[in-house]
Amino acid sequence: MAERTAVLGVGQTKYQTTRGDVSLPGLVREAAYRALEDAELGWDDIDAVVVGKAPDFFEGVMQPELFLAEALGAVGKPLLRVHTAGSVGGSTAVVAASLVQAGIHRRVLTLGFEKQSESNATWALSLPQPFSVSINAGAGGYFSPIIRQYMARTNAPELIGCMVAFKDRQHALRNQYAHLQQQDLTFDQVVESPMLWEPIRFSETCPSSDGACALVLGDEAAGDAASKPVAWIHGAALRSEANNFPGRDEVNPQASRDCADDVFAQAGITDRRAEIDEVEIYVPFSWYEPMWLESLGFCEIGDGWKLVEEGATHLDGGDLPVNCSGGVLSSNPIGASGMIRFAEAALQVRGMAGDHQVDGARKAFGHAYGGGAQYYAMWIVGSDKPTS
Amino acid sequence: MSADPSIPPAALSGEVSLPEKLADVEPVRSVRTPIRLEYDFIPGSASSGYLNAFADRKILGQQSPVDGAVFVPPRGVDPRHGAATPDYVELPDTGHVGGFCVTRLPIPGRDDLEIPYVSAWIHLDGADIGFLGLVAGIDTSEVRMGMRVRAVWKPDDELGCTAENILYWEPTGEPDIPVTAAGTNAWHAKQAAAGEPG
Amino acid sequence: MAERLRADLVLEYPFTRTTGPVIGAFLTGLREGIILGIRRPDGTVLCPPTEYDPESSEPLTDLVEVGPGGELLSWTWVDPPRSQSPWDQPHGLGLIRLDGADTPMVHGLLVDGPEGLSVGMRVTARWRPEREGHIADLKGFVPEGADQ
Amino acid sequence: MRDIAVVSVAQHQEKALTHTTEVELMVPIINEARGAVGLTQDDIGFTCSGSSDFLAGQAFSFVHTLDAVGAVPPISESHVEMDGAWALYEAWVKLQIGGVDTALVYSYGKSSPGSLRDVLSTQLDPYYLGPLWPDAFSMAALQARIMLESGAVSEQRLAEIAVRSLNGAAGNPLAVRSSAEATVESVLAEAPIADPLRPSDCAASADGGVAVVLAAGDRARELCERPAWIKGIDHRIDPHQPGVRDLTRAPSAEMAAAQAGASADRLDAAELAAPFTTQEHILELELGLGNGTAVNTSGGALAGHTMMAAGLMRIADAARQIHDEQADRVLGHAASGLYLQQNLVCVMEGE
Repeated sequence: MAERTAVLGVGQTKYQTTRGDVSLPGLVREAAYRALEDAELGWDDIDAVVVGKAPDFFEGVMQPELFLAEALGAVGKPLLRVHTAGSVGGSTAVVAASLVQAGIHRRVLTLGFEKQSESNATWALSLPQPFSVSINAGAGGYFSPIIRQYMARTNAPELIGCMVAFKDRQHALRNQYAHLQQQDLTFDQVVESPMLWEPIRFSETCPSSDGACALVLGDEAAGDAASKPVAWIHGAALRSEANNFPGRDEVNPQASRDCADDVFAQAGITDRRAEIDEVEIYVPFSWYEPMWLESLGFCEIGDGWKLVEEGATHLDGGDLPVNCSGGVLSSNPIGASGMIRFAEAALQVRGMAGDHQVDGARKAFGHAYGGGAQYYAMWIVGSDKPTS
Repeated sequence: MSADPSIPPAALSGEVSLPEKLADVEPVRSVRTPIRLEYDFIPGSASSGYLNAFADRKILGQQSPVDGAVFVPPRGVDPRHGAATPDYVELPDTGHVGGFCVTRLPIPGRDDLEIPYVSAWIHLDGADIGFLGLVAGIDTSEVRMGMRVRAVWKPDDELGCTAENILYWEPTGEPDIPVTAAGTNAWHAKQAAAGEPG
Repeated sequence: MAERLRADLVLEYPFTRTTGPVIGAFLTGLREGIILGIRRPDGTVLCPPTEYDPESSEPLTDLVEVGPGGELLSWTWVDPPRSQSPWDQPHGLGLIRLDGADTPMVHGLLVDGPEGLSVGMRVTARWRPEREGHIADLKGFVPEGADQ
Repeated sequence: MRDIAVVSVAQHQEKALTHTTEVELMVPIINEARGAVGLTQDDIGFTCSGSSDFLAGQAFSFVHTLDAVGAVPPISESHVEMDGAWALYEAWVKLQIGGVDTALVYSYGKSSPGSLRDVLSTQLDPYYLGPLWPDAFSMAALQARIMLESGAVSEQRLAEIAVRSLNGAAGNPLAVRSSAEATVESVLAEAPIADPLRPSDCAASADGGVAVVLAAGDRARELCERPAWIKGIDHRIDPHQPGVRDLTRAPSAEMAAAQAGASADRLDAAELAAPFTTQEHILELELGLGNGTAVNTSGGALAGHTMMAAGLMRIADAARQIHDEQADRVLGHAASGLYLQQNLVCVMEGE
């Protein structure tokens, strides 16, 4: 029987292209202190630290958590470093939660970060490989064929991706932490932005951001003792599958479906669309919103784009608001991006999401994926303590 | 309410105090710390066999010991089972286009590519997974899933132990294979044809 | 037997790191020819300075000048020099506790051979003439009184 | 706490894997570890691995190695950018929560394609230390001199540790440096490689991989004649900046050992992942290893240091001594970072 676990505090940095005012330690400490302040705790209250980030080549430091030990109050404590590709921020939160769920620690600080401005993500992701043909144009080149397949399968209208991108940029205007703050952006500008990887337009891609996100997790007693609302974890799961094998469904990978089934079962949720009040899914390219909505079982296969088209995923008036924070499309410090999804889900059910709060949100879904859409981390958080 | 990002956490609000000598000089805000690491790249056993064959204009795959599925390029393992794949099979240099991408961005180190270009998953005849290749010799708007293609090789005297021997893939002009049997659908179509569950 | 294949793989990138106020101040000091430490609440001084206390993790802000002389606490001899290092000649590497600091820093020792080094000896900073705000603005340390 | 045991181990190590990728290396090792207890991946409840992109010279290198596991259908899985000993810790935590009874843990490293002592410079603070590119041997030498000058250790003692490794490794086919004939005199006669360290003071770099199967409670008893029960496991970290450390100590090792209950009873054997004789000496003191404990009968990490796997290999070596009834209570240790910055201790017992 797992120990009930709660999110006691959330801390984020402002996401932007270059956080020129801080060092790497300064960046992570800003998020960590905000999370501690939110949880009304100090370093001494933390039993263990779990750090996640994407490839070390992004900052050119091998295992940077080692040199960050003092900065993160980890001296004399257990420190773990997770790396599961783009899903890492979510996986890190799941691993941190497991330390509490297993009854090993009472309070854990977990943090994801990336300071992409120190390097160049395209360089780090396309390191030269002798003997092979270099035609890898980054993540967009990889995901574009999959999006094309989705469009072919569902006959989705061509501008669905633009609708998602426009919606998330509108949402971002209500989140002061979001990187992209495009006050004057129009839908037509999204549609007219240059095609980079057909059918992906520039406006349908995520920015490259510096930033960090931290969570303080606590056991049931810590959750009960908190003076502010906490977010109780109702389910958490990880799944991985191989990258390239005969018959792999890249549009709707089985690992995604399995992970979702696991986490919804843990949370005792049967009607996913009706019972979840806010969804934070990892959407680095706009078309992944309808694709994930289907894969995650928020609608029937083939209907994801209809939710977008009818406005169901919009914060204003939608019954299933998606990425009210602006999502990955508006802020993308890769190693933190997954944790931001998990953190935003927690803020929603704590009623602390500010201008992008979904009224009365009681249950929210956090999601991250990585690699060739092969690594998944998901959690469900609720305002109320889970009964089982 | 989440904290205002423009206000630092209380603990970090203190200003740094500097010795007098530095009061009026322009502060350093960034530092360049280049990294250069040299590695001896070794392609491994399965890849070595594959790359060596390339010098003879041959494309080798490896066969799963479990169900005979053919992997190209071979990596020494059937990733579905974690099973070693010691047996090579020779594959033709013809196949079809699975998923593809029309890219309008330059790639670092590939100034030779004219934009836009098409990178596609090439599914060789007889192979059960695809690999990325360049499709050319056709207008980018004409490329489609299921289109039949063949390799265009470098001249014989320029061949080496490298996948770069294949310059690009061009249409054969044969009829397309149905989309339902193309790309990652090919495996299921093949299983269905063999009367086995996909 | 198939040909054994190999190739050179070089990973190279000019990382540019933003420094924040404390590391930035230290590097500014180096550019201006002075070395800074940072004072902890107990009055002891860390050099090189970190933004945070290594034990409590609480912020530190009080930068003070230290050195340029100090005591060599430990040394080794590096021959040949490492290819990416700022030194192109065999040199010492040392832990140097600068006057006014309570913790030692790692840096190069500019002597002709290991026989010129001993634990407890006094050393002093040597600067590069062209400085940009980098740890290697400090060329290294030489025995005090050495006329280099 | 649930009772969890190491029920199977498999490993391979050699000086340089010149014809094998990481995935090709791991396929037989993982299959051996699972197969020895009659399991396939379908029987595994959780999988966790440890590795480093920097060693591989490739971002997301662990994604490729997942193919060695056979992650179809999908698996519950995670990865740490750490030595595999910490992957074992994560798997142990997962098993503690319940719901799954078995776990596969693996890790691997190939240092031979690069210069490990220089690659490790990128592990240092990137503002003050990294740009000076002080190599790993030189950094260790600074510690060694402080230990020698302060009387924390003698050259004689360091040579004894080196000889213990060289002689022990003579009986270990996976060791990459061994000598049945080595003596204190022969080691002391070596010219320094990084004064005052001699070649035999520095671990011999190796390539390799290791896989371990964990099982809980009765499942462990079904799978293994004599499971190596994990009686305590803990890990801690010290500061990174060398100036703020007492370089003759590793407090995090002492804390981890205390938390893992290492001193609760006599230890028959201990396997330590120290990359230098100086650090092996520190560990013996911090872990409180006494005369009755056989230290590094395999030769330890000194006889073959596979970066990112050395710690999990030590745990595997220690567990095997329980499986083979050579010992009743053993300790496996893992370390990471400069000057034993981070330490993990795993205490195991037979029934």
